[in-house]
Amino acid sequence: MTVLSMSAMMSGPSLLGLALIIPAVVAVLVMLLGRRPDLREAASLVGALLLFIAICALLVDVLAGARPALPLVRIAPGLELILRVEPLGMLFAIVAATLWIANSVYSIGYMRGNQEPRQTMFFAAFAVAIAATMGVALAGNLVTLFLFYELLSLSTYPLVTHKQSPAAMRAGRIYLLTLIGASMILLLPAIIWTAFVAGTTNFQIGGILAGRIGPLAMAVLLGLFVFGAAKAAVMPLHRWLPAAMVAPTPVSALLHAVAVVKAGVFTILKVTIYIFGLDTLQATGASQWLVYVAGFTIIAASLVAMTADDLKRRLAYSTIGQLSYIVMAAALATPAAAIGAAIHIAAHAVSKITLFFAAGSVYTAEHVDKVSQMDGIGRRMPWTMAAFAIGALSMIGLPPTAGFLGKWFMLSGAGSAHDWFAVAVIIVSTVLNAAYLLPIVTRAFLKPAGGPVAEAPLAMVVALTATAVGTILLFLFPEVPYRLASALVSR
Amino acid sequence: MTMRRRLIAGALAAFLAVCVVADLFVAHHPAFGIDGTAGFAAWFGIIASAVAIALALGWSRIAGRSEIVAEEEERDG
Amino acid sequence: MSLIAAVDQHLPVIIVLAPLLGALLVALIRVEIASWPIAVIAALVSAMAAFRLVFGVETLGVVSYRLGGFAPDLGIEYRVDAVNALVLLLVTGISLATLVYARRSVADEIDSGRVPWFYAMMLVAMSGLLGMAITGDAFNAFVFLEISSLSTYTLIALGRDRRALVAAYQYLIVGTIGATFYVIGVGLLYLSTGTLNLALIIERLPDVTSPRALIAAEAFILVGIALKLALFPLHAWLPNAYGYAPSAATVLIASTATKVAVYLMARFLFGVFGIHVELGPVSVTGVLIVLSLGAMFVASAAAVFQRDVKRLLAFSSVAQIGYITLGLALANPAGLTGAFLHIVNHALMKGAAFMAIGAVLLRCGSSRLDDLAGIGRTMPATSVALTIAGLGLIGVPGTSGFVSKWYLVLGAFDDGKGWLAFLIVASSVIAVLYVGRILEVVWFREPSKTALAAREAPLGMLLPTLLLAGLTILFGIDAEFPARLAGAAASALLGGRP
Amino acid sequence: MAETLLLAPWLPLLVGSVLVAVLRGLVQDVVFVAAPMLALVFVWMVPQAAGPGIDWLGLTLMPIASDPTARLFGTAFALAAIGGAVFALPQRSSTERAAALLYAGSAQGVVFAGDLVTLFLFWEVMAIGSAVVIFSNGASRAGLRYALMHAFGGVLFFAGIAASIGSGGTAIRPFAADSIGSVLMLAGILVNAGAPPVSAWVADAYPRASWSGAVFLSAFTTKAAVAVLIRLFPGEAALVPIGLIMAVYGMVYALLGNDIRRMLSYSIVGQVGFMVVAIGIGTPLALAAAAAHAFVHILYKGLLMMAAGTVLRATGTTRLTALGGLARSMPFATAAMILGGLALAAMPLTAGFVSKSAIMQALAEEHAAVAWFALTAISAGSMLYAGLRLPWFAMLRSSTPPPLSLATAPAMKLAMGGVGLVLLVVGVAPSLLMRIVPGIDAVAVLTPDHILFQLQLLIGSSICFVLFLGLLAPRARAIRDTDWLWRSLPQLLVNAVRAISRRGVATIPSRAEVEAKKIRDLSEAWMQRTMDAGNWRTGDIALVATALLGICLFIAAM
Repeated sequence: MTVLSMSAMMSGPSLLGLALIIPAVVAVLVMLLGRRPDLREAASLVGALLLFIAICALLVDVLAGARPALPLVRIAPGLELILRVEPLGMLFAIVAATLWIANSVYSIGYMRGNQEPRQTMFFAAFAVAIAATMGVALAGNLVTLFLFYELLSLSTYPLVTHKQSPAAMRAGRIYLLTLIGASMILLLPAIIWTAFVAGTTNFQIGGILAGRIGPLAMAVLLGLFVFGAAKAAVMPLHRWLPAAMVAPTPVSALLHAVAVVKAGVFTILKVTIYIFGLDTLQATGASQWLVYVAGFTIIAASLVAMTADDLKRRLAYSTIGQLSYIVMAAALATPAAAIGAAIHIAAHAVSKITLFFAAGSVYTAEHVDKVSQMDGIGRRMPWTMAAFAIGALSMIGLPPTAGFLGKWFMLSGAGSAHDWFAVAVIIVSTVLNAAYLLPIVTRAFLKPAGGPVAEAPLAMVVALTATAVGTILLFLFPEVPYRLASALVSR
Repeated sequence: MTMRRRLIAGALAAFLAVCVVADLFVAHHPAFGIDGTAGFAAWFGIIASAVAIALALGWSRIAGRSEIVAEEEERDG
Repeated sequence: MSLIAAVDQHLPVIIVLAPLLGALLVALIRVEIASWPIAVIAALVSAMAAFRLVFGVETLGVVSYRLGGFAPDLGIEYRVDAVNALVLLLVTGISLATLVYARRSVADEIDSGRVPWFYAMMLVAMSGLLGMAITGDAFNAFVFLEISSLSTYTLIALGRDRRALVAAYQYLIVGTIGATFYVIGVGLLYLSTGTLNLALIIERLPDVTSPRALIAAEAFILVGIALKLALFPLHAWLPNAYGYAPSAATVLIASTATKVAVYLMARFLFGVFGIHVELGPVSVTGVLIVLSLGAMFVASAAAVFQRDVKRLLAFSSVAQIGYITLGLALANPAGLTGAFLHIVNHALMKGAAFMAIGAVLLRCGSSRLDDLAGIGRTMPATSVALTIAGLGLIGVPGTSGFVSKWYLVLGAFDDGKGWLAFLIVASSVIAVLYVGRILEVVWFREPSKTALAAREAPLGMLLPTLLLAGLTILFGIDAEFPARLAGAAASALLGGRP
Repeated sequence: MAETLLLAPWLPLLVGSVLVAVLRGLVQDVVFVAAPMLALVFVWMVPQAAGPGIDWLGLTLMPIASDPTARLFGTAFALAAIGGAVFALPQRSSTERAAALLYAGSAQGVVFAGDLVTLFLFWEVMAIGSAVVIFSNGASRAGLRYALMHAFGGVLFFAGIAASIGSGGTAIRPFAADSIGSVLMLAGILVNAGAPPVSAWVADAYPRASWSGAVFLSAFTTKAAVAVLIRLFPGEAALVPIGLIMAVYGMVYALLGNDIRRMLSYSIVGQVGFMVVAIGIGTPLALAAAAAHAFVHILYKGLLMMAAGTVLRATGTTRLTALGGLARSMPFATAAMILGGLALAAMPLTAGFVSKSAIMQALAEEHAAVAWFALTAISAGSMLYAGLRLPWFAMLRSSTPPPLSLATAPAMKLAMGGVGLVLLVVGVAPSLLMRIVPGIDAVAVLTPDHILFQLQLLIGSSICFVLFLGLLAPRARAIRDTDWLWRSLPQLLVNAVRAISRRGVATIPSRAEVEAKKIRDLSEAWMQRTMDAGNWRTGDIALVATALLGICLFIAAM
């Protein structure tokens, strides 16, 4: 309570600083407390809670209309680091901060349940990744965003290679090379190009490029941003995501729900809104090509997901598809679609983390990682698979789950833009989503149990139940994300 | 055709005849003209039924599947 | 007061003389214990002088010092402007750090009898490099070039590995060829203009009647310098020289020698010949861009496959020099600023990297990549420095490498060469590969036996290493100071007058 | 205002669904039956006006807005739910019960929804509930196909709504299928109505439910679609041909069917076709007639499904080829089946006669000749399969009856008796129905010419049945349906692609291997070269330097 009132009294800019400092301090503490696992985990949990409180205090400010900023340093003329919160970043920050709590609880259960080695390194890297995520979310200009984006790639590398098996190392290489490679080759030039053209890289509502470059150049620049942010996994730069599936499940959850891929789509969305400007994109049609690319990605990823027997691989391709929903919505560049994209970041996060939690829980309890081995598992692990079912419904976009929210706005955005291609993609992909997710549920619940009820460790079940409930609560009470998202497009 | 079926068919035909006769004495409210004529429903019913049976059997000739497949179809949850 | 004023007047010569005198002293005393302090003091004096001079230049503009009081057309002029002030500061600073670092490393790697010679040669090399940077006389530059080169050959030859001798010998030959080319070029210039003073040459150039001689001079001089700065494809001497030299020597030559050569090239390109001179159908910039790109890609790709970290970093140096020459070729404010920033930044991070490897060599006795496995656990501070340096080489934001790359790419866009921007960043992705190999081995691999036995580097080596690494980070976060100096250098060069 | 919300007819059902899921034993039974009864009470208590709005996502949701149409459908749904619940009392599956109440509740939600978004939300919940009803019988694959089809229909509807709210908000109002948005909406609704080309899902899914589950399924989904069509697309001309195709399709497949519940499912499509045609006509009478027919259809189809369920529960099969001769051992079910069949065939003095008369009169008044003659003919056909073929082959014909494992439970008799009674009462006193469907009170039902007309039609049809009895005998033979499109076609395509790619791959590997080896050799050579790159001979360096100089000088000399 005192903490809450303290943070409530803190001013916006210092809260911004706190959002970065708390996870960083947690990382240091975790390293220091490596010999004492209980204290170490306590540090993670307390840090997650503190961060959540700080972010909530910030949220209050932002909802009240404040846009606090915290200049960090001026590297060189025209090259400065600054934190500035705006609704979209706020949304991303609150999602990541909330899910960090859930993921910490879950990770503790998972890491102990599976007796994973190198746990200290794991929790430390995790905290650094959260710090980087906060930096991405709260970045005030492209340079700051890029800095934290790269930090996120680097800090998650040890997590991806956690198992240190040859496969893990190979996956890690693909992971790092794709992400850093793309961001270096494409994102960085795009940022510098923007700086060169606009003279600034600050995020401004309405964009900073209007009238400064032609439609063709704008389309190219957008391409650089989209493929440069390879974390968004738009095809053909999607291979890293399934490859990274060798990592432990909490890491997959971090990659897919909390931080990494969200950082990618967040970057794309942020760029379309604050660098290009929705109106500019609408007027020039510079993003139309992206609708097709993202649409293709959605369909293709869903088709691949249908053929994948490995559960996590199936979920990975599902993520690729879902991310491209957001990218496609951003490319549609209508207000409703932008709202949908923003809300879908939150909705997909909470539902995909549920799916991964469930997958990890199944793995921990029964060492099952193939869909074909999941017969009757819902009868043995009812909580886990019920949560999975809710997550699946959300992926399909059915009420009463969060997945409906984003889809609603994206569809109305696509409809109001008369982009029937996008509408068709959403329709077809919805059926495909159902086709690759529902069989898992039916198999789990309808096949004979073949064993007694035996759930995963309690911490994991608690975490995945919480996120599943969150998936439904977010549908029932979408107030916060909706207000933040609609603040993006209100004049 | 068995004797019993013939009997039933005869009875039905007789009953139908009675109806048609009765139809001559009631007031009609035709919408298309022909439907107001006495006994219209009788012959229309017979023809319609015959056509329906023909249609169904014809379609089963076209779209019917072998019995083994049908069994599989039934088993397939 | 008057003493300070008197010293101030003679600062340019003090910078060069202090190490030279120090070297003399070391060579004369030849006591192992005394060598190191003398060397450090000499370097310190030189560095302080350089600092004072640099800030003087910032306020006063160009400082001209006439050796022996002769007029420039007769005697030798030392001339300090925004361009070489930066180089002087860099060379003295790095040399000082290297000398501080050198004590333990040298004690370990050099036979005790030769230690004084080693320090003497270090100081001579330093003074030669400083002389090259400070002089305003083309022939005098040749003299200093030879001084620095000869001492460098010796330094390399002092390496414990027998291959060091071969490397030194090869470098000797190549360096001599380069110097010869250079001096031929200078001779041609003298024939055309009748003077050796750069400023005067520039004044008299318009009167030169035979452009052909001039172009020949340019060709000789540029190719000569290119050999010294290991411009692709004339870089082949460098990996062995760096790879087999004693650690301290590697640090010194890697972070300073090539940089001074680059400076000299910039001087001639912009000051004397003019960057946009056409060599027949091809422009100097065109050639330079192609060769720079070659360096960036070929050398980086070669670095990926090296098994020895020192050689790996050496190849990386070739590639990074490519960035610098590319910045020169862009010849616009942003590009040149980027080039000069990268001169500084690369010196810092490559210095840190070689220092860290030197420390590893001291503790593990090997610089083979495989022997570095898991070293991050036993030598965490050293490994952190190595990591920072590596990230700087990639150009990860938050390190100075990012800032210089930022300016280079901006310069490429400024020049209307968007494709070049992509090649710049693409080559840095190759850096991800070779740096990634090191980092993976260092941090994520199970420690080897040697790594387990290793201890953290001694403080005397660690501090300079961490200082350079820290500067790499600092200049990545707050690049105001180096960017100002580099910007001043760029505008001075583009202003046309040295 | 808020109390309006508490009177929402879907509320007791949804709450009941949760309770049923949690409770067990007798309490569960009570809740299971009481919830739909309470819903019926609420249907009539809730004020005939729009309830309060709820702000959500920047929209105003109207979860309850009652009007006569809503009340009519609400009543029918509640009756079906009560009947279904009583009938299902011997069914102990808590999952099915909870799902059935969820299903019934969301169906109420759909008809009482005051705006498109609320409507859609309930629409989707209805899909989930019904899918779970099928799943709870262990029919995983059929349930999956059902769920996918509804996900498809749902998202079409959804896309249509989302695209249409730009013009006119989320109010429920008549649309015309003139923009892509409204066409999508129409398509989505038609998927649920079982319209071609996806009609096959009805007959694919419903027979896979349990003996009790099918009763619920037969009542809600398609009729909710009819209710929505009445509200959103009254008078949409395209509906007339669509409805006619549905009617013909349903009749043909029902005539050929072997499985009773499959036949009944086809028959649903056929009867919904009648309603769709009426909606396409779009006059007030036509719409009211469609609603009335939906009402009656829910009852008689429920009764038929109950009869079929009774047979299934008792004998373990509903295949006509395996049945026959059950009249003696299962008199109650036989009676129910005959009554239901006759009601379907619109025999005078059954409720079916009332509603079908209304539809025919609506068509006649609009002089829709094609539709009128076609539907009259199909009525005769309906008599063939429902009034005659079904009871004859299932129950009446003399054959060795299969052994009965379970006797008909009293609750089931009660349910069948109750529904049958309603059908008869309405048939005898049509004014009862006309009271709740005021739009059809001008229809002449029990007039002599009308009764005679219908009798002649049905007797004519009966004569045909007797004559062609042999042709109509059930056979264990499946007829391809439109589900071929999504069950067989993709497999064929995949096989074709595989075959092609296999043939292609067969030729490629040798070449690919050669190429791969080439690349490998090259990269190895390159690796070697780059590793040696620092080991040039001094002479080489000198040579390169000289060459570079030479080139420069050469260029300069030019």
